[in-house]
Amino acid sequence: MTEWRYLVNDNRGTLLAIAIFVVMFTIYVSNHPAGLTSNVVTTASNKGVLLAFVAMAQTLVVLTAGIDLSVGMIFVLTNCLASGLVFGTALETTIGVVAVLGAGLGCGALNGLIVIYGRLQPIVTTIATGAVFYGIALALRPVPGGEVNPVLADALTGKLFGFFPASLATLILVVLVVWIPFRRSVLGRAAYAVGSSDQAAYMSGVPIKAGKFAAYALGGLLASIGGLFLTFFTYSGEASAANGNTYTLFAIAAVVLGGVSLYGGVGSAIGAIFGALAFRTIGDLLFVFDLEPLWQPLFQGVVLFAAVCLGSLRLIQVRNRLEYFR
Amino acid sequence: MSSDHLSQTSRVPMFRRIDPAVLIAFGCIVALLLVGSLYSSSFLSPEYLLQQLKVASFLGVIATGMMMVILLGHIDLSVPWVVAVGGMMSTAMAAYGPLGEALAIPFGVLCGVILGLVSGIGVAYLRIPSMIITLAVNAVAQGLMVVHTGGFSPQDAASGAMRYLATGFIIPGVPNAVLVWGVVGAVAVFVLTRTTFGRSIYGIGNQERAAYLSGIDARRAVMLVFATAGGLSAFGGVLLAGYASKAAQAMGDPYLLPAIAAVVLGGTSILGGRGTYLGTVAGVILITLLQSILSVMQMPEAGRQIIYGAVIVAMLLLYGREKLLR
Amino acid sequence: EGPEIVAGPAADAECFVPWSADTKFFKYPAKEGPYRIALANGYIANTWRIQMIKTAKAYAEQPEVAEKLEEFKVVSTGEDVAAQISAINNFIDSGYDAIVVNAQNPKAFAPVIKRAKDAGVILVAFDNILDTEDAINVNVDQKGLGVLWGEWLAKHLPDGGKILEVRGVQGTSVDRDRHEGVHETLNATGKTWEIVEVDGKWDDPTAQKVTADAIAVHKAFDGITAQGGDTGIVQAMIDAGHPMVPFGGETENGFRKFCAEYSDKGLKCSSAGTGPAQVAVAIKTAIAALEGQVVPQSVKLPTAIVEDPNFKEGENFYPGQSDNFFVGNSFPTCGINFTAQEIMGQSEAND
Amino acid sequence: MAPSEPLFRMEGISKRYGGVHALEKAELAVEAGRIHALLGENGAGKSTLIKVMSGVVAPDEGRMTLDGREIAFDSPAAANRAGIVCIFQELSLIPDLSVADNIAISNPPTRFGLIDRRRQRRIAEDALARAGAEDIHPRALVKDLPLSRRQMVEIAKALARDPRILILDEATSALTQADVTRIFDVLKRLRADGLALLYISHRMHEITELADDCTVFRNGRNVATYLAGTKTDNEVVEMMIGREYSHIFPAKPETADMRKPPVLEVRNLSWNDRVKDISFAVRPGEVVGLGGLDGQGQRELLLALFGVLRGVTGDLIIDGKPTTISSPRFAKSERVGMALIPEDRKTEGLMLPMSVRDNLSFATLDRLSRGGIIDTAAEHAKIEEMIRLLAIRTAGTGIPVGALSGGNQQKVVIAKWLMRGPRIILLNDPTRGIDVGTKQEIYQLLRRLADAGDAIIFYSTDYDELIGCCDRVLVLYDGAVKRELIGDGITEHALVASALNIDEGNGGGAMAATVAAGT
Ligand SMILES: Nc1ncnc2c1ncn2[C@@H]1O[C@H](COP(=O)(O)OP(=O)(O)OP(=O)(O)O)[C@@H](O)[C@H]1O
Ligand SMILES: Nc1ncnc2c1ncn2[C@@H]1O[C@H](COP(=O)(O)OP(=O)(O)OP(=O)(O)O)[C@@H](O)[C@H]1O
Ligand SMILES: [Mg+2]
Ligand SMILES: [Mg+2]
Repeated sequence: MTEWRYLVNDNRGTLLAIAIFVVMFTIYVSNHPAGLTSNVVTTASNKGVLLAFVAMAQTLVVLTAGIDLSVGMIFVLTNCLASGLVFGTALETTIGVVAVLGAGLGCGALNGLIVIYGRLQPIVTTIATGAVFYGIALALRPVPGGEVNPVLADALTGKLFGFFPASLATLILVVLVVWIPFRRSVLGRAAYAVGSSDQAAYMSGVPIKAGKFAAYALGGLLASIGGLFLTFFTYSGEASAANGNTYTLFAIAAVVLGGVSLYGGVGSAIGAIFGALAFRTIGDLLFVFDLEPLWQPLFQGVVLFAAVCLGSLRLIQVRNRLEYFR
Repeated sequence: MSSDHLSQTSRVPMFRRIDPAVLIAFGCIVALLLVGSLYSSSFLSPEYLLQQLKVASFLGVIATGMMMVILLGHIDLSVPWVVAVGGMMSTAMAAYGPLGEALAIPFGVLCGVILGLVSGIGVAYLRIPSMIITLAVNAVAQGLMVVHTGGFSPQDAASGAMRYLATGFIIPGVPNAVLVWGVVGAVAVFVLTRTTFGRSIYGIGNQERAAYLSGIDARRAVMLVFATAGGLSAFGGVLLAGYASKAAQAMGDPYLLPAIAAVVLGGTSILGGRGTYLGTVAGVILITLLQSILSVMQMPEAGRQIIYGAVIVAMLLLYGREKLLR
Repeated sequence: EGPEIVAGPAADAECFVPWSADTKFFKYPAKEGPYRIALANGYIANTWRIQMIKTAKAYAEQPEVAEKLEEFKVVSTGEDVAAQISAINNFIDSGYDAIVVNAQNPKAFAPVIKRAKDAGVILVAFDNILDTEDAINVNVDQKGLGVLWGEWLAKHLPDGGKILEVRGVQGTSVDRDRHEGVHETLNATGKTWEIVEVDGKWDDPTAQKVTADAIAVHKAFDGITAQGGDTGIVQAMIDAGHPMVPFGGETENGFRKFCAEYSDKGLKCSSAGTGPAQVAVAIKTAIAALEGQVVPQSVKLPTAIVEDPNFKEGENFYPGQSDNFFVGNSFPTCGINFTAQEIMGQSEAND
Repeated sequence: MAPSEPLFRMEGISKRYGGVHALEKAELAVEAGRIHALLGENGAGKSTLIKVMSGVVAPDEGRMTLDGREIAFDSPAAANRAGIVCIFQELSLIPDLSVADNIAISNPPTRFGLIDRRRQRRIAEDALARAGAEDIHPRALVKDLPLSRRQMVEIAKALARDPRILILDEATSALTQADVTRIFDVLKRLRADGLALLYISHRMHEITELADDCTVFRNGRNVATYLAGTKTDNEVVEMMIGREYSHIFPAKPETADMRKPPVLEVRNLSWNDRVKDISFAVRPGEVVGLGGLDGQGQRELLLALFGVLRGVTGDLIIDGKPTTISSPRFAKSERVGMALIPEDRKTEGLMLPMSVRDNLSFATLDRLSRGGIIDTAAEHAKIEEMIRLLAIRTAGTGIPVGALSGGNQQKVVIAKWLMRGPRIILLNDPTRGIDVGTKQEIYQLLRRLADAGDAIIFYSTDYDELIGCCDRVLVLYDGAVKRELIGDGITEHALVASALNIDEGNGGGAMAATVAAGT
């Protein structure tokens, strides 16, 4: 019984994110002209999964009490790279995929190295490296274009067994292969520990550097999975700074909606995934409600604002004002 | 021993030692100009330098607000659209006859203050992380401006006063914009160093809990800082509108990341509690020069981004890195 | 599935001008009206897009158009291509008859185009068009604009000279096409041109800033060409006391105001572009296609050009109005005759 | 033959911070199977020495040997591997992780490369049991535990590493007597098992009870090493402070003046099940102690008085007038005149990176400014005055307060509030981790303030302090006042008995007045 209470307590943020998502998605689907069809779910899933990958990437870094303002640019860079590498024969395609993932890992690792050994603040470091990544993307792809292995792309953006979104399946697979092992590993724990209190972590002999490095590098990897997926989704690459910044900011929103603390040490990528899906559903609501076109951005802003304020409800319970100030 | 310490304390330095970060930033400015002058001697011409100073003053005003927020240990991501709101609302007001002309500037700033206040209430009273509430406010502000442009009087010409403030000359040779920045900066320095409000900002940035227990109304102070930052962003927008003679939606976009980078390059700790305004001045000039020199040197956009990012990282590494635990 | 490829000419040959001699013509199976048409817009927060959306709504509300439409829905998805693709997918799944799109990225829509084709939904792209033969493109000759500006400069500077080229957002095809048009034209003259490129991002403040920088460093230019942000550029010239020189630029109202005002000081302008009203042409094309009329796969839009000394107050620019809107807002050959003022100027409504 | 080599030896260890010699050619030898106490006033170098020993700080010079072999550590982890485990003065627990995660943090059990949570749970339960803290749930998050429980977790965590040398740097400073007793049993058992223990504490009676060997530090050097029990307390203290040492507690006035009306009166104060129906009154000149086991509602009571808690019920009467205090800001105002010396100076009392000056004047800025503009001359004068009054040792007012020793930091917290001249002073365990000399100064200061007419409420986890300083003591148990002890009735026995909620049957607290609990 108490065990159960601890379980809920440990995952409160995630559970709240799931609840928000379920409510929003229910509103969306029940108002959708086509209803809950496998097409509608696949469309929603394809779009949501893209952000979910980037949000997962952001989560890893945020857990260490850092922030990665370059995730969006890694996403864009790997998109450009994939549009030039991931096609041809099965072997060529495979090599391309590996190269793209490696590039993402490398970008994340670079961030990690600068933050850890350069001892710079993550926020400025990643603003700067973000500019570098974008520059490289632009050099690779001065105008939109490129191609991608259509068989692979269709398979991953289509449906499994005729009804289950393949993108969702990929997301679940990535969670199982990347997130869960990380969460359970010594490095993952180190990442949480540093985020919660780096001083205490150091004193406790936690492998701080390795933990942080793993978080940044895997963050880069996850962002590149996102970039790869964008390529599958769009059959092309585009060095769009606006797109990169959009994803960076959306990922932060998703992470917060997902119950991950920006102060580090608290939260889970699962929460962030549902945060991302919920955030995407805000945009989808435009589709089912007949809003004046020029009022749509305001509507989205207000819904985001409301969702963000939702977390403050817990303040009502606060009895000790010191809890306001962490 | 005790007489010893007394003699020391009675010599309280009126001027604190200049932060090494500030010296390095100014050093970098000189270095940049020298590099630029290798390309063209015009980089050392008074016209060019004044032009840079004038352009820097817009970023300077915006970065002043950003610095105060960062001193609290928070961040303001609502800069892009609050700047736009400042520009667009002041020009809109300017359309309403002579009274409108007179009220244009205060009204634009007031709109920024209101948006800042909303962020501030979210951060201070609802305890929403600043990163996410300001993102939401930015989205709402964008929505409002889209509605405004589409549905209401799209008058967007700056009033004469705005033009004069941004481009005129009271002192021959010194653009008014620079004077305006000078005044804003002087007030900021005074507030930060000589007033209880300024002391509270540093105190809260270092340890909000302790500040609260010291009987400071910490939450009100935080709210006011965000309101001030909103007002300054909007004022930056007013100046920009004066500079360009008109307001446009995207006018604030290029100011968010540079404002953060400038503040941090100036030695202000992104974690709050530490930093001097002189540093911010140096950071603003540095960023402005860097962007301008890269642009004028005809570097392709891709190379420009890469160099921009690399220079920021290199400079931060120069500053000496954060203290190690050991 | 899909349209029948037929021989031209198009039903409304004056309006539906084929892009080139080898442009295909489509004849879709005629559908029973009224139709459900959707507009999938991407980015919204700039004047051009806002004007475009208002024009689209205004066009759809015109009686002769409205009677053919059961529903006209607009969704703006922001800068994210994936969201726009999803929106189109949603429109397809919800059974819309035609979808008009201003694409965030010309290459990204291949899978959606295929889905639309399979579902018998007509896709019409405008402004930022789609790189495909399977959808209808309402096309602006971006490179042609560059050529036009290049020729204008070459005409006014017969001996070549130093040109400031203020580009748009790098990484987009519009920027590249216009840029290439200018360069190819100038190079073809055989004269000596020194071209200084800066990035104005189609945005007045940015363009103004980079122009001011360029003037401070390079002192003087003999001619200027810009893809946007032109009002800011002239402003920067005024602020820096730069002499007025020939200028090839876009159609912003503010720019044209300056062109008229400073013509005698040497600001000889060519102001050309295609206004946001092209959305109306796209909708018109979609309706025609749904009705089973013959339409070209690629429609060539006329360019609205005004050149010095033809700037006329109240006709092709409006001194009392905002600087920001794009003046060319009518396509008489298509029967689309909104003035920008009608769409954006609310002065009558507000007073 | 030379006597057998000790288990661990440090020779000629020096460490400088800027101009400060934290350690200067310090020596230490530690034997297996013995408890070795380190004594010394604040800033003597004890913490620095054990930081060197446990790999947190790299020494400038000197050598260390373990089992006769020379060693050097480049991180705490390396020291851990060599069997040296330290419980630091600042807790090294990770707040957002569970107790079990924390206990297994440095060496979690793994299976297939992933952490085996079931085994980790068993290890944690085991360690908690060995530390005598079975009441702590292994899944609880550390941040949800009160300080005393966290310290128990810290000890369990150290035990889980099977150390050869266990170092406790003021590890008991936050613990109550009951916990300390349990810990002592554990430590004695470990000694019997052949571990070497190094024990730092400012509480003399703990050292008397526990230590086999003692080394006294002063100014970064070890000035004496002796067998426990061979010196009197007075001799030891004199070695520590390098001067004569007399009475530690100031004399109490015979009786507090009961005729004066109370400054502060509390009636039926309750909050959230943590504070239950508490009533009492404090007169000017009185020092009222709060006693009891740690975490019985004493902190909450102080916070409730200071306006920090929401939803407090009951009446608060200041100067005979009912008053509602809803914020520290109001609490410190002229109308109330209250000050709170908070529990944790690092997060609640000070802004460590800010200067001594800024910290000292922070709570008084409203008085030192006009129209929001600070009168710097007045500020300086006031700061100088406070530094002199409390004899704060600092190299200048411009240096960060974090650079002061803990004792001096604590003085800054107190000075910061005294600067306002409060009438009601609440103190939350103000002498934790403070050396004897400083403590004595604080006691005297409190008495002087009381004599000058201030009302003082003083919570302490140290019974000696309550006995030595207070005119009355309210002993709290489970959020309610269990007993009120007055004057000579404040004895260790009475304090312990009522704290443990043992019925007072067999004498000891003859003068104790029993207050019905929870009425
Ligand atoms: N990181 C540091 N930077 C500067 N000075 C330091 C540092 N660490 C220790 N010192 C100085 O070294 C001296 C010894 O400090 P240390 O913490 O070892 O004392 P201590 O004996 O543990 O005192 P306490 O009883 O207060 O814990 C002090 O004077 C302190 O100012
Ligand atoms: N930045 C610094 N500059 C100078 N001295 C420092 C600095 N940081 C810490 N110290 C010194 O380091 C020593 C260890 O710090 P710590 O926080 O353990 O204080 P402490 O004196 O041991 O506390 P306590 O009095 O509670 O025992 C302190 O004596 C302090 O003087
Ligand atoms: Mg110590
Ligand atoms: Mg100490």
